[in-house]
Amino acid sequence: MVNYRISDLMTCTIADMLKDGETVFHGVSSQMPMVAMHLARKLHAPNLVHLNIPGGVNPSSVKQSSYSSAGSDLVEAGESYFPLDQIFDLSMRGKLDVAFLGGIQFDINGNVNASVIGDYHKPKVRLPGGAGSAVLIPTAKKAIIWRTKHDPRTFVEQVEFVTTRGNLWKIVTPLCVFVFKNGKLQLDSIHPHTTLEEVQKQTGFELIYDEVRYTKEPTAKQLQMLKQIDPYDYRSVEF
Amino acid sequence: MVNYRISDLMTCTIADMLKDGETVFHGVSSQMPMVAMHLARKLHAPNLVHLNIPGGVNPSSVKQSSYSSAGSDLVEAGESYFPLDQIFDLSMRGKLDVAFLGGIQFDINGNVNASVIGDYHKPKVRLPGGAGSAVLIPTAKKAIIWRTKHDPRTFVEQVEFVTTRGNLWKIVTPLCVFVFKNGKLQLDSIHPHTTLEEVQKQTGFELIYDEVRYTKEPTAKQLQMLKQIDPYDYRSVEF
Amino acid sequence: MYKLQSLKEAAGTISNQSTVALGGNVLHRAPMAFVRELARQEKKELRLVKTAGAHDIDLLCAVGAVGTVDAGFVSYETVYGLPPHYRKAVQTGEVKANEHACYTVISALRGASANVPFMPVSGLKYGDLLEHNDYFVVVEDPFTGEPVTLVRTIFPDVAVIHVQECDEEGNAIIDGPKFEDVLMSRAADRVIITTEQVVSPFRIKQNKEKIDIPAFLVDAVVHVPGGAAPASCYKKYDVDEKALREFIGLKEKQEIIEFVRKYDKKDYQHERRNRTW
Amino acid sequence: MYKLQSLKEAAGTISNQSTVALGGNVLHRAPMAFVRELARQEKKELRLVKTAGAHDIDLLCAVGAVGTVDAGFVSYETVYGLPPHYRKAVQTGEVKANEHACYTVISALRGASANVPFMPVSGLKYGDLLEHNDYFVVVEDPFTGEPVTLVRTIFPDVAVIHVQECDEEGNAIIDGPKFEDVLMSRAADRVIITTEQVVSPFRIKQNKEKIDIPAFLVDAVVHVPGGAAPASCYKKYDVDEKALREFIGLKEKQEIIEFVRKYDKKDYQHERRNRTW
Repeated sequence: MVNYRISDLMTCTIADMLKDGETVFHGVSSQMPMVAMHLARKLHAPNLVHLNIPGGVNPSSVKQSSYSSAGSDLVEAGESYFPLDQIFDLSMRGKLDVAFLGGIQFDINGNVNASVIGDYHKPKVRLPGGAGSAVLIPTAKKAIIWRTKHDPRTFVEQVEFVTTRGNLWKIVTPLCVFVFKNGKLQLDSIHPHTTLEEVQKQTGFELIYDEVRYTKEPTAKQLQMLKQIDPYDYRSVEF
Repeated sequence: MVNYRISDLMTCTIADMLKDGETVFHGVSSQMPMVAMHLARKLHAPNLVHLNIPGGVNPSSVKQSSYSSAGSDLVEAGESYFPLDQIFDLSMRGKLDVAFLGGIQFDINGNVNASVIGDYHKPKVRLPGGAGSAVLIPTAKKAIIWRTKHDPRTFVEQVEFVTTRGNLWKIVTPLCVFVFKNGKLQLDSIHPHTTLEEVQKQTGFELIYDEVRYTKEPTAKQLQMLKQIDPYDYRSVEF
Repeated sequence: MYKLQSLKEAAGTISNQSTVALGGNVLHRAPMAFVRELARQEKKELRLVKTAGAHDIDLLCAVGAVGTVDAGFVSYETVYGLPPHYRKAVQTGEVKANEHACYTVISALRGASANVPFMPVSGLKYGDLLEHNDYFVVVEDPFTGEPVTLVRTIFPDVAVIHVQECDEEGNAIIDGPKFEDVLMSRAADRVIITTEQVVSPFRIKQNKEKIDIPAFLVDAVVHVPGGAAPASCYKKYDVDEKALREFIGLKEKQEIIEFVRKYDKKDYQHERRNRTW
Repeated sequence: MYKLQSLKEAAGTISNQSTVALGGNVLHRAPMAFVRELARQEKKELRLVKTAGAHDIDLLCAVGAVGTVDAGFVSYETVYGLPPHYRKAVQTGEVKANEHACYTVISALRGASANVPFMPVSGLKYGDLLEHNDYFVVVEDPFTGEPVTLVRTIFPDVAVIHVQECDEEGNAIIDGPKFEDVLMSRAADRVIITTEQVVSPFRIKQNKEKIDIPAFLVDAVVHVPGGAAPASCYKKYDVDEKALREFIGLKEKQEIIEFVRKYDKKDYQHERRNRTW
């Protein structure tokens, strides 16, 4: 039995979702998917195409990304330059396989809110905004959301504002993985350290599942590689 | 009295139309305006911005342009790179001062035909096409047309097909300069070597003019500079 | 043409209610010295345009210079947290937040660069952003009859872009990621460059293939080393963590003014526009 | 991923009636070896797309491979004269000429790169091109009520682009003017690169800032030194005047086939795809 933290588990779970040869994009404040993409490239998906906001295609290292996953280091370490505007175009053309996106509230119908709590024009809370979500979630073949918070205010019956919806595929949290299937957010797997009861307690809607599966634990190989590619533990920056 | 040819006169006449600081574009097969732009930059318009299809801004020399005014030499000799698609955008934004364009037929109402003789879909003669004319003549502040042929089939009462019309300003021919004013092509000046009768004979519509002015002859300084900047006489390539 | 201006002069050309496109992205290569000067000159009701803004938008909101923000994302990066002044200004109704999808800011600027009134956007299909914003509209494609979303063009009056190198005529080189800056230089009616270095004609000639913004598009060049700080500037300096954390903690407008004042000396160091190469 | 293919293989992937965007401009950096191979393989009813074409379009019209040409201008440059085969094909009704304003080809390709059904074009306001072509339409801007012209998007099935340097994975570098080639690589469903040189991973890494087309957009790389001849290729060779003048004088289809055959040896020199760096 290997020793790992939630951030390691989430990172490896995300990496496992990525296939060789896929074009994959992450945005700003996205250290965990950035590390996961790099992990996938180092292990099972060497031809994965890593795209990011500053435009460095397949950066050879993400070690210098400290506080930022939108910094110049990704271009400096990249093999070529393909910036944000063109990544959006790529997704519009149906050629972006996976997009990693955030959000603040998610509901059982797969709606995402990253915009406001309260009225849009006079909000109680102005959130940062959906960034590219509103065009990427409908157009990327698979949108993956990761969220380091899992509580009943995050996973709700109905979001207060629909920033977007679309090709949502998976949501990875510290407690579980949701899969969006047949128009509903369903439980895909729960993490080994938790229980169905705890996930239900922290989720604002009735969980949907056929059977309870546990998320695969990180392998020793993955954990070892993580140490190597992310020595400063950027993957845990949101914890 | 200086010694010069029609091509020298036309080139200098064109150069004199250009003002310092203007953004000016020429296309393919446009050696004469290319040389004229360079002449203007060398003499009275040092801040004229010379734009061209390959994208070389302000090429320091046009000596290598031999058969082409769309060749890489213009980029190699250029001070920066600003290619065709962006030049079009610039004109759309109203920031292109002068565009040099061709055409095969012109009529008294300022219409230009560079497309077909006969039916558009089953033409008697398929012409090369208007290239950028159809968007540049309406949007450049001043469109200048040069034509080395002046006969009744070129200057007609009514063109067979209207490729475009718009901000046509001047047309320079081996016989005269037309100016487009109050919706009509009017005689601006006739070249010193010709007569009103000859111009009328070679023009397919009744000439409009208040008084008959003669085109200014090239100065000795202009002719000297022409020899220097265009030693292989590309300005005469259409003659 | 010699286009060097002082920071004061260049910012002085921005009138209230101008639409200002800000270069850079989140904490990277934001034109902060210029932004601070806009704050010092007490501009009002600016319309700010950026795909993803952070300290720049937050600071201008803090001093009450902003009327509208058109952006896809306004926040600091992970470790620095949320933009308190922007949030407050939007929540009190002082600032109108036009939320975009980042790409729709790009599309709206592409519209300006081609001088068309709108741009079609294929990805924006679902959700309340379409419902609540009058700059999005769904029409019928006249060629196929299918629905297509249009975003209304944003025509910036001015783009303010911070670069590493620029010559006195305005030929500007951006090292590292260019973000939306090149597009902004084509979309805006006027372009103001702030630059770490004013380089010689010889040096710019040696590097002409790297010129991102040709001189003839540029109206003013301002020499401000450190002009992106406390944001990062590739090859020059990284984010100033201390300054950012301090700023985020500030509450009162007077504190903000003090924060800006601390940059006066640095921002004005080349105010006399002396030639430096 | 290793993407080297032989010329025959790569051209073999083009089916009849494909929409093919051709790189280069007039007599410069046209993908002539590939064009000749399309002729050899007797493709039919291709739809060719280019702002300004010359020998490439003329040759394919000469062998009866073309159904439609979407271009702003089709002609050789001044000293070489008009394209006889294109003209004849259009005048007999064999080829449909969709005349564009060069810029509207660019707009139509921009539409494809963003996957939208049309693009607004502000400059196209007057004349018979608007009347006679169903790919232009004037609609009302929903935001202002003003008329605006739209051009229907052209979605190329494939872009064929000749470059000076490319690695085995498809990272391509265009020396000198890029014309519409970069845009075409983003607009087309597939991208085929023909290249003067196949360069090593080391060399491409040393020049990564000059990469115009990143590998992941590229489907096939074909090694054809002289692949633009008789058009020019910057830093490699100039226009082959003799060949062009000869071609323009040809009348019979059999003469054209002979003309193409003379290039067989050169075009096929790397048919075995041996690694050359």
